[in-house]
Amino acid sequence: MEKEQLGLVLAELFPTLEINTSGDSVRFKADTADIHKIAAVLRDDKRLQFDYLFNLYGVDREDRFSMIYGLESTILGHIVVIETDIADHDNPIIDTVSDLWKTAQYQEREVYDLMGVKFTNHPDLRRLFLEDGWGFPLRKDYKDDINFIER
Amino acid sequence: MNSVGKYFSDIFYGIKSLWKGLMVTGYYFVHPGTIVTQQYPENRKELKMFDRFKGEVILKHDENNFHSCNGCGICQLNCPNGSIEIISDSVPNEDGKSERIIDKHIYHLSMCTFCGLCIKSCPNDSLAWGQEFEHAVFNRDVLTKILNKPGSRIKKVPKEPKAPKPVTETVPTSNPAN
Amino acid sequence: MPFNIYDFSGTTKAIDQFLYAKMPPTWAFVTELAIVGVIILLVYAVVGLYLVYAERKVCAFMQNRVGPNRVGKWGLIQTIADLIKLLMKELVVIRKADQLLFNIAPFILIIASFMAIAAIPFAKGLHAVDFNIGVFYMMAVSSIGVIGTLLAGWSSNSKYSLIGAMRSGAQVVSYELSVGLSLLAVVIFSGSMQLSVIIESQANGWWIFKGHIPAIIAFVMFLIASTAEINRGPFDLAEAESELTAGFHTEYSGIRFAFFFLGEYMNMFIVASLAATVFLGGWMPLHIGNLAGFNHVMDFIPPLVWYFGKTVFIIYVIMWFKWTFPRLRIDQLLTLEWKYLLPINLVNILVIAFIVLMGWYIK
Amino acid sequence: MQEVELSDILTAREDGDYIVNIGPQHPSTHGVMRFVVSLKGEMLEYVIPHCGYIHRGIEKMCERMTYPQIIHLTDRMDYLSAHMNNEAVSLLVEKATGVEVPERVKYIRTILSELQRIASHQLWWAAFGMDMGGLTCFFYGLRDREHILDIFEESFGSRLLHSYVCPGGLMGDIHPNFQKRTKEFIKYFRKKLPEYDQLLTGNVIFEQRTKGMGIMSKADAISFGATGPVGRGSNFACDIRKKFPYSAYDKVDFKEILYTEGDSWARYKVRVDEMWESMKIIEQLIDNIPEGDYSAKMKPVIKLPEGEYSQRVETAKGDLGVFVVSKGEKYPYRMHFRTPNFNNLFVISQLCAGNKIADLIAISGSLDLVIPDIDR
Repeated sequence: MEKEQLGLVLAELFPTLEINTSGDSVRFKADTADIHKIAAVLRDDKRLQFDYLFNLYGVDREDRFSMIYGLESTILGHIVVIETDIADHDNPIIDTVSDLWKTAQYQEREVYDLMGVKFTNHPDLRRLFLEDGWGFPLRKDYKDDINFIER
Repeated sequence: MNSVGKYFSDIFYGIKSLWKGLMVTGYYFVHPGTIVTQQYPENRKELKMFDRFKGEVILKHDENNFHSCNGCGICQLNCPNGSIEIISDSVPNEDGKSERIIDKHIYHLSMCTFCGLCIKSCPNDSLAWGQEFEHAVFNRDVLTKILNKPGSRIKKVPKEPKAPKPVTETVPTSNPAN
Repeated sequence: MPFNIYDFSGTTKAIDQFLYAKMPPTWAFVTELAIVGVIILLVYAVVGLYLVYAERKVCAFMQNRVGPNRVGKWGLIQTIADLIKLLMKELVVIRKADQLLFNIAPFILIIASFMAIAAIPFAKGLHAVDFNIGVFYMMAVSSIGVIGTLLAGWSSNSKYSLIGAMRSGAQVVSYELSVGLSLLAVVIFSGSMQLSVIIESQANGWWIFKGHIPAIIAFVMFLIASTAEINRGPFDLAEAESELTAGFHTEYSGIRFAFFFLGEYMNMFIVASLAATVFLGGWMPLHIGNLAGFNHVMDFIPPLVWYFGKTVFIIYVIMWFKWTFPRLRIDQLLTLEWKYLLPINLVNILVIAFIVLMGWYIK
Repeated sequence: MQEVELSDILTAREDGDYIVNIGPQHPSTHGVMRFVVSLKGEMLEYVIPHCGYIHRGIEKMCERMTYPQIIHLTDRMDYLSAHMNNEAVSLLVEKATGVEVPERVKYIRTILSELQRIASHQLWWAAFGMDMGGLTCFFYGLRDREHILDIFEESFGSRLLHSYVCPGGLMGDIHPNFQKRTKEFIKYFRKKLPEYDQLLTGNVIFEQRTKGMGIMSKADAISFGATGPVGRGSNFACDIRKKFPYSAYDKVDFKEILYTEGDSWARYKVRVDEMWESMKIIEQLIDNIPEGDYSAKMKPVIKLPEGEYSQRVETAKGDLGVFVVSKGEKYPYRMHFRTPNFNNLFVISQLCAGNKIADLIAISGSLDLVIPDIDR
């Protein structure tokens, strides 16, 4: 589906959201609380069929966290990027989407491991790479006096 | 009947496929000319690395022990893992002005990842790749090298010494490997 | 002392008489045992070491490599250097291992192969013992080795070792059947289990040629089954270095490991000599029916050369298998035995019995 | 198969389950990867991958590096697809700064990517054969890969970690011998590739060990995000070269190899067929490399305008995504790599369920895992 057409469909489904079709892919910003609901609609709607979560990552914006989801439909061949802001920087919590896409389970574990974002309803939220008790290295305020060399 | 046929055709097909594999290894067994092993320490004399082989970073010196490094420090800035340290000095030149010259161009081979950014970014084209590849040593300190040879001096370009050019402004005309 | 390269029975008899003339009978007997033991030990060591060398060279050539070539000319004493290295290595003591069994296991393996080598006829009149149930003896003795493997895996208190040992147990027990049945084919043809009689019966042609297609089938079956019985690739599930790191001998080091290693190669040698003896006529030269001239030329080649030539050929074939094929999985291994080798062998035995009954084979 | 917690493993051990750690030091994990495996005899109860043994924090390091410097880190993720990793970052920087690279660069990048793909698949074939127990395969694979590494070494000095593709183009021009040597290699490898088939593909033991083993459905492949040959073995058309062509892929004619079986055999066949396809792509381009500069003019200090950028390329292992959040500085504010192996790895728990321990080795071999790419 073309970008503009996809934008129209999305606008119809989510009238409250602002759909941006100007970049290389369609993007919109969603509320943290709605993310699972929106994701479920995106996956199951016949016109959208976003069955492939190609990417999921978090950004520490110092006052808040952003979670960015990249979705692709392998059937219809279109892409959408969803961004959501988690306002609470001290204790970031968001709903999991791992029940919709299995790959999300591991990508969310990675985000939890490196960034400290907690996912509610995640079946197995453990650290993936680092030991328990390690900090969250991708946070901007992460300090490691021993292994970190500042230049 | 069908399954009996399949039983025997399986055996036949299996033996045939195994025989094909045996022929490949058997062919190489009786053709010692196909051996590709290099006899390394023995062939040291004939062993020549490719011209562009990235063995280590060297500072080019000519036969009169001149190099072209003016100690601008751009290679140090561009190095992603701090394997280059420049210690520069200033001495008065013939006009009486103080001029920066290089005191020590320190290169930590043990930290180098051979990305080539120092060589690419050098404005005076004074760094190059050396072909030396036998870097194994017993003491790590040996891998910290001072690239400017003792007593070497910067080669004076007769006309106006150009200010160091920005990092990757120009595309280097010569290839980075020599 | 009479010495004849074509017949060692005179030589051995002369030594025997000499000893009995000089000593009381008990001492003479003990001396004979000692002499035979030392000779076999020497043969064992030399053959074992050079089989390792041969294996490394063969696989190197198949893999476009040169193989060992640094120690000695063409690396000929490489394996001796390796042996010295292994002798000097520490014997790691595994905590919580069953020390007694852990230490015994390599010896069981090596003794089994040592006993088997005693019955091998190297040349006419050159074998330590000539049982009238030689084939049976060889099979019985060589299957003692699996006890060593099982003990090694069980006693080293390692999970990889235990899996390897259990695999090896299942494998050897199943393939023992096929080895026995394929040997039985020739036993039926020759009508004897005595190895010297089996060899003598091949004076006018080897059983693989005289026994028509069933003998060839039995020979191929024997090759496959015995490769499996000695745990060599592609049936090296007990070691399976890509799955179980080293299988049953993961925890062994130094000379104990060397024992396993040597034992494996000697088993290969024993199996190859058994195949050569039973199917390819042992030390018997290649004879074709009544072609007197041709047979005479063949007779000129000493029996030791014939014997070692045939054995080396079969060893090469076994190595060729190992370095070509991927490893089987345990269920494939058992399928191969119980669904293919065993039924074919049984039918083969029936066919051979029928042929022998009707006298259709070349006598 | 449900995911099992670490605490469950500990209690399970008391229940008498036979827990075996395969790795982190194991010949068949191809790196420091650890599978916690529970066995019932030879049968696998469950497999839990544990990663992180070579986590180096590349994403964090990128936040302190300029874009040209980041290139050399990407080499060290999937070291068998070093060119494609470099290319991903370079393409992203070029896209963000609006630089148009010369045609010559596009052609060379495509040829290099395909050579690298062949080299990666050769090493995979070699290692897969070795996992299966056929040690000779290992040497044949490496022998043929050596020719590609020689081509690389002659042109840009290094054999494994090239850092050759850089934002704006290439670090230097290709060697004059490059075309000749590449053509020689193609001629050579067209003769050698059938040997691979004779040694493994047709082999009855190999066929039985791979056919029907570790079947992954297309829906699972998509849901797990398993891309590259792993996904294509399950009929998941995930080739970025076809979907979003970059460099010179829009100018060449090639097939996307798809198999429907989804088992180890299909994944194996996809890779072998991809080697043939890659050779075809190289043959189409090698004689037509246009003359021109090997690099576009880049600013001395590359700064990406504020915004978020993404670029996906097809490496030898699958869909590599590079995602950058830039605040207009010379360093990225946040850099994320969506690596193919990370997503391909976690399929293994599901694929191995109910198979034997030897199948774990075969299946993880057929996934072609490169561990540094998982851990980053």
